[in-house]
Amino acid sequence: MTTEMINGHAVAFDDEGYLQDLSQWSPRVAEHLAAQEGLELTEAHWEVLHLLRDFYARYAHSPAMRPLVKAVKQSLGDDKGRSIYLMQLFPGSPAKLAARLAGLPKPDNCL
Amino acid sequence: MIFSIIVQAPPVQAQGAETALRFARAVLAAGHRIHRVFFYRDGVHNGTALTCTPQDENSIPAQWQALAAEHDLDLVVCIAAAVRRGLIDESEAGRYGHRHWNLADGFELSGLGQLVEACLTSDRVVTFGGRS
Amino acid sequence: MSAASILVITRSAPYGSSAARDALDVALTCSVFEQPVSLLFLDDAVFQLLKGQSPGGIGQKNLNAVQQSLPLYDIDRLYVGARALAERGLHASDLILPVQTIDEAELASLLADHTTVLSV
Amino acid sequence: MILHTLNQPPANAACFERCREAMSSDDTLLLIEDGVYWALPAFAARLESLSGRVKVLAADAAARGVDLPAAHCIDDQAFVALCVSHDKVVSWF
Repeated sequence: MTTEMINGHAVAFDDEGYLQDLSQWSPRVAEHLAAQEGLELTEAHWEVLHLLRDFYARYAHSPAMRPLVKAVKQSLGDDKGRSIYLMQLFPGSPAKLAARLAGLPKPDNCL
Repeated sequence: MIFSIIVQAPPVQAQGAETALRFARAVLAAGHRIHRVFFYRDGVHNGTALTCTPQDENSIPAQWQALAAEHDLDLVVCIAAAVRRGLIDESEAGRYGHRHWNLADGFELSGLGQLVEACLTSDRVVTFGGRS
Repeated sequence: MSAASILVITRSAPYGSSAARDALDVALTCSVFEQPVSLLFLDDAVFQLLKGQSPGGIGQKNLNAVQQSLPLYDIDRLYVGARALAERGLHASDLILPVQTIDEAELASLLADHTTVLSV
Repeated sequence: MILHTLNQPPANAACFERCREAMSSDDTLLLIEDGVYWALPAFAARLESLSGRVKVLAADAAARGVDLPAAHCIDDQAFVALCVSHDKVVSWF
């Protein structure tokens, strides 16, 4: 567990970098976490992060990769609804990294 | 033939854990292979290191350990079900900030994907349930 | 996609135990593996699909919310025991998702049609 | 061909009935744990349609003092053999 000062607030993360208290999320937190990953959040990142937060609000869990791709496809179109596109934005494991930046719990149904 | 066994029954409170153990022994005695034993729901308690068993009773977790050691069994405890019930290993203890952990040697925490993989890899999947 | 297919059987009402959520999690995980998976709701499990659940007051997650994501996981084969519904005074229109109702004769063939049957 | 196992006592009749309904004519039912009580003569009528296709796990019947004709009882090895001789196993609990 680590605590970091972000925008004057102490924010606690678990060992894998997910928020301890989901209500502490703010766009500044996302930017802070992204910077640690060497990422600069662009509009393209943000539309996925907002989509993820909507997904969580509606379906009460963080999606695995496949439903994430499908949800992106439905909302943002066929060009973006592809795993390669999400891999470019959120390298490594997009479902996990994007959920982390979006202030959601770690996706449960992982391999 | 390749078998996998799913244990959803907790030890002590339900008989299913003991039935599963006997079944596993019989499978091995018949010359078949056990690809994996997957512990789900309250069955995760089969993997605790902290049971205290009276001298004249058998410890279910210890029996799984012995069987696994003898036959090199893959004993996988569903991580999502386990951590919610307070069954954790050293690495989960670190992640959640606990000072103690209690997963018995020979067991491993992993995802439900291991259950699905077992279904795809095995000729027979046999489930031992508790109730509720 | 291989020809293997998994049928998850659930028979428990929601919230009184974790069975409903645990069965759902198995199905969601099957789809992560791109394995065709079907869900069969028997006995009190038909209550899992009842609309209008609001479990905030008992500190649980809304099962309806998770269920509504099933199409995104490509899980669309949902079977419900016709008699289980009838016995409980319910109709398919009371349920949160479109389902296929099956009678006793179809139950046996459903089990036969899947490679693996998992009870949760 | 499916092997069904059932571990619930007569108080949980719905479990038994669902299992019975799900059985095809070439399926086998294995009664285990508290399920062995279904083999008592009192429930014979409900097992009628399954005649010849019901087995009982011997250790569970013996443990409970349920005295049954030897022909119906099987040991753990025979349980495994039934798993092999059927295409899959469905558990009712």
